[in-house]
Amino acid sequence: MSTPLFAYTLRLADDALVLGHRLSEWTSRAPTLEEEMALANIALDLIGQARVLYSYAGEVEGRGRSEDDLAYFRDEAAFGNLLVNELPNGDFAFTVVRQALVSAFMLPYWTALTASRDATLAAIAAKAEKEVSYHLRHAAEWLVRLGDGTDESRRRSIAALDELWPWTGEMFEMPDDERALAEAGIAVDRAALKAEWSRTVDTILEEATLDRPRDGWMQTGGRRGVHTEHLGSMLAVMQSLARAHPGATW
Amino acid sequence: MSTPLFAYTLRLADDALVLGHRLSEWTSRAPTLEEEMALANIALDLIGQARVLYSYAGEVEGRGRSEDDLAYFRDEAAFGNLLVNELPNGDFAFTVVRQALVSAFMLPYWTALTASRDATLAAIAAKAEKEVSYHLRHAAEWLVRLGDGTDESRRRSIAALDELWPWTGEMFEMPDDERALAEAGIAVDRAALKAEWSRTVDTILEEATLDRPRDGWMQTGGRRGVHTEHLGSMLAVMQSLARAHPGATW
Amino acid sequence: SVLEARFQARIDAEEKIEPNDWMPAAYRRTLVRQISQHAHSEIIGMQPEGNWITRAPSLRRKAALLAKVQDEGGHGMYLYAAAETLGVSREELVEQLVSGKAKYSSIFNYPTLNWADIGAIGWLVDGAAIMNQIPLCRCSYGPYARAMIRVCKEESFHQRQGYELMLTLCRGTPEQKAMAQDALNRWWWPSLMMFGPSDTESVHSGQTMAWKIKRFSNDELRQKFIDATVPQGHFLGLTFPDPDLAFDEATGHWQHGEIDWSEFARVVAGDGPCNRQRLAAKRKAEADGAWVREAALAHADKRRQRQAAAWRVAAE
Amino acid sequence: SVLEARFQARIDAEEKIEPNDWMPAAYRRTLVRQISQHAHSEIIGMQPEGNWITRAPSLRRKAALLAKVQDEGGHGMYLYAAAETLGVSREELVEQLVSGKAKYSSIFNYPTLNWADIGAIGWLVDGAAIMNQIPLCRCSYGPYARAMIRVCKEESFHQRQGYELMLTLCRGTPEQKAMAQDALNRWWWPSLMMFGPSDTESVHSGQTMAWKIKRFSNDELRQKFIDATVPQGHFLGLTFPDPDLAFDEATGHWQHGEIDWSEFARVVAGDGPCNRQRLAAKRKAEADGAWVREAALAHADKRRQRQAAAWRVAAE
Repeated sequence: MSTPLFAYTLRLADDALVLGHRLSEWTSRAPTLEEEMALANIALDLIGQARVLYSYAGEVEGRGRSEDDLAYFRDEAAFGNLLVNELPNGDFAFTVVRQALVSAFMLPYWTALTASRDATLAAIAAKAEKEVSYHLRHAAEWLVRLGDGTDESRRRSIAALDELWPWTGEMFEMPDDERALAEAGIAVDRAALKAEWSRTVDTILEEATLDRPRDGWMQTGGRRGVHTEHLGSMLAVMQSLARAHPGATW
Repeated sequence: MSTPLFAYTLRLADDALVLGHRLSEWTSRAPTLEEEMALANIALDLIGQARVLYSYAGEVEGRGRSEDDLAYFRDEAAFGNLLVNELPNGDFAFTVVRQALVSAFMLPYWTALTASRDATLAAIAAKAEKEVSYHLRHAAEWLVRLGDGTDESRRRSIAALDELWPWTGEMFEMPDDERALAEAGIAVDRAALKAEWSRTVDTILEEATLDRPRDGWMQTGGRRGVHTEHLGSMLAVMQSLARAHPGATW
Repeated sequence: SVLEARFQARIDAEEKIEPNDWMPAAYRRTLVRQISQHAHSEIIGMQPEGNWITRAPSLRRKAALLAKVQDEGGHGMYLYAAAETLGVSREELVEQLVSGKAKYSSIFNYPTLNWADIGAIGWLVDGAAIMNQIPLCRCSYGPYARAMIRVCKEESFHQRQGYELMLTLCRGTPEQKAMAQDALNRWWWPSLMMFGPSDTESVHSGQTMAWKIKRFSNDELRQKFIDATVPQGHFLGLTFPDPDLAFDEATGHWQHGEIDWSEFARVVAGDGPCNRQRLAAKRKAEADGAWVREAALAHADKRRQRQAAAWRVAAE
Repeated sequence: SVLEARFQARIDAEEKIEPNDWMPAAYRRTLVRQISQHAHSEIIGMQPEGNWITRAPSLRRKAALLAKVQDEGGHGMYLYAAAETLGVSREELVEQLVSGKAKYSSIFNYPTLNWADIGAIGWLVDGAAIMNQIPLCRCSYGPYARAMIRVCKEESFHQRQGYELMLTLCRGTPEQKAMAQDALNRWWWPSLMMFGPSDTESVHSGQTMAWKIKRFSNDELRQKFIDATVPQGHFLGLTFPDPDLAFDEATGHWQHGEIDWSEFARVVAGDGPCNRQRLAAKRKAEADGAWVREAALAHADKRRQRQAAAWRVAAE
């Protein structure tokens, strides 16, 4: 029933849905058939995570909102996802670099959350942990191929890394209402995962023969509902049909 | 009050809105600042035409629907616009060629409609005629520049012309409910404008040193609400905000 | 020839032909054409359905649609692999698709215009595909038959899912039911065309029947499909866009009106609503992905060289 | 120097300086920088507003927004033309923008996130711009002053239109009013920053005041803006995101809380929410349009050559 738990669960769900939706946009556009399948797999995992998280959020809220009410009938400003997840896909290098950077954070995150005192979140985390461990491996393998591939793939990887880096800082921010949850053993301290994330990223970049960008100013806002201009356009499309028929069952 | 008149006016309005919307998508993307202004001008003319036509359609229907009800709260299948108007903008050559081909038809169309027995339509036509005469001149000038410009602009113009040609036949189709209106002196016989359109297009293409594509099978469906996959995505975005707040005043 | 006679005898005995077995060149050619055409259809078929993934109206449907489209990619993979056992590479086959030389099922040259089209494709298009494909599970060429067993299992799941989607719409709001009717109106005739020309017109049938690649005629399969589908449509409360559709008590079959074969021929020849769009999208995906495929090759190459160098060092 | 003294005397006498008049190099440089920065702001400013043209919730608003963005393009044109009178070409100026060398108003590095942002930009951003620009209508450089007269007239129309949009939302549904409040929350502080650093920090002010390019200090203009805007916001029923905002009976001015100048400096330096996005979009438009501009030049050239040839023939 607690509002922080609702808000927290919703943020986890938004993270998963928004990135899953972006990946689903690759459908019939991927560079190989095998990668078509892999991207769909990752997207399906994320949409699946979003579904159980939204359902649980609706339960926690106790006002009878379903997973679809939460996904389709909230406005942009009510979404609490990371900004990095909502950025348009860009080229394949951008998609791969983002997936690697985000998965390198989500893997230890879910691992830590398996120890949550909230049994539902712990169970969701246990399943997600396995899934994200594949996402990370897959993205890392590609990043190594692209970084240590041709001149063009290297150039594109560097550009993507440079473009994405300022969006990574937000992953480690703790929204105020999450601190108490973390102290109560329900949520996870995001900032505490920075070192592990850094090591993982460094390892991948080293194998990919790519330099780690320097930390500079970091973008922020998603957790407070202050997004990029991209989320609005994405939700306009995503929610269009559901909103055109309020109350309908699909 | 007549349903054919309603349907007819609505089709004219849909033609104008859909093409106007496409042109408005060029905002801050045009190749020069001057062209930015020109494309916005044409878009504004078309959106203006759509507004008076929707208002009049609402009046004719007599059920109290406003211009915005008709523009924002009808589904794709209720739109009766020409398919050519809904195709994505493509590159600047595609936009220019489409504007030239469509304007070359709309100019004699509006001219003929100024003689409509329906005084409102005649008045709308008189204003639109002046506007479209500028649209045609502007697009024709560009097409000449592109056709007789560089190798690249020529190649792109030929590709656009080839791509667009199968969508031109629909302009001359007379929906069944329009025949009676035309015979009553209210609407215009579209097929009768083919010769003039052909001459105009030939003149422009000659000056642009471009060959006229051969007539082949022609796409059709827009008048019956059977569109391309592009209209749905366009309307999803266009109608998103209005539909998210049904009943609101803006 | 003796080889040919022995080959035909094996076919007649319902033995499976395997990749390393001797086979007539025409048999091989026919199979390559049919299997690759089938693979291409799965790949191009991802586009019309993919068109609605970003707009699916519930998360459950979004996931199901994405999974379905992914299955189609998987079918494409098995089928390309089956074709490769006949000595062509996937690259060659994709090149034939992209260049427009190879065909794919003409049904995918029609657009998906409303959400019910996703249901209609599952119900009708996958339904028709299954009718065509179930006999292929017993096809004389082993790898193709085995691929089809896997494909058919998934397709029949898709078909049920599509029908369930239609049912939900037909029991929903009037607008939803109207979508379902609109979708049926647009997909019915093209679905019937999926079985190919009428038996009186069909070119390849005789030999492929003898080779047991094909086991039923186009018209037989079409009739099976109609007989299975019409009652389903009536159960949905929908009307088929065929005023001549009538149940023939004598034969126990549904009779249908005349199919517009000129439309079929035209769309096959390239003049359908979406032919250019589908091919252009595929070409763009191939072109946009070229640098990625090159990078993967280049990296694999570097890796091999580094490994070889390491071995040399170790050997010294 | 004598020239300089004569120049300053003309300025002091409120005479206008015209393109062919002598002027100090620093005066020219300052003007080029200021006018082009202003022109670039108009051009980049088209992006955040353009973001909502395709989603405007009524046709009237769609047309108004498109017309407004078009006006901004027009302002960009007048201003580039005014800068060109000082001996730089538009191409050079655009190149400076695209390369990141030239600045534009930092306010456009904030995103437009809901429809009320379109109202807030008109009300606050154009409102602040007008405060800055009205004195520029009397600027010592003639072409700039005349351009600003035209710009100001249109801007004040935009400002009224923006306020009216906010008013409609504030009188609308609770969701609409929440949009308006959200927009005010996000745009208020950046609008105050538009007047530039506090007078105690401002670098260029002294000389530009003497040259009558600038006539009021940053803080004076900011105070004018606040005094005009706060009552308007209260009339809308909105709350300003500044707990220290208070009316000072003694001075008759609204006192505001401290402005976060570190944010201002950071965004000016390139680290705002949309700096990269805005520049990337502009670069893409320039790159995508290059072939069009080349074609136009090539065609004009061909035309000239044909005409010249025709004249030669006529002359023979």
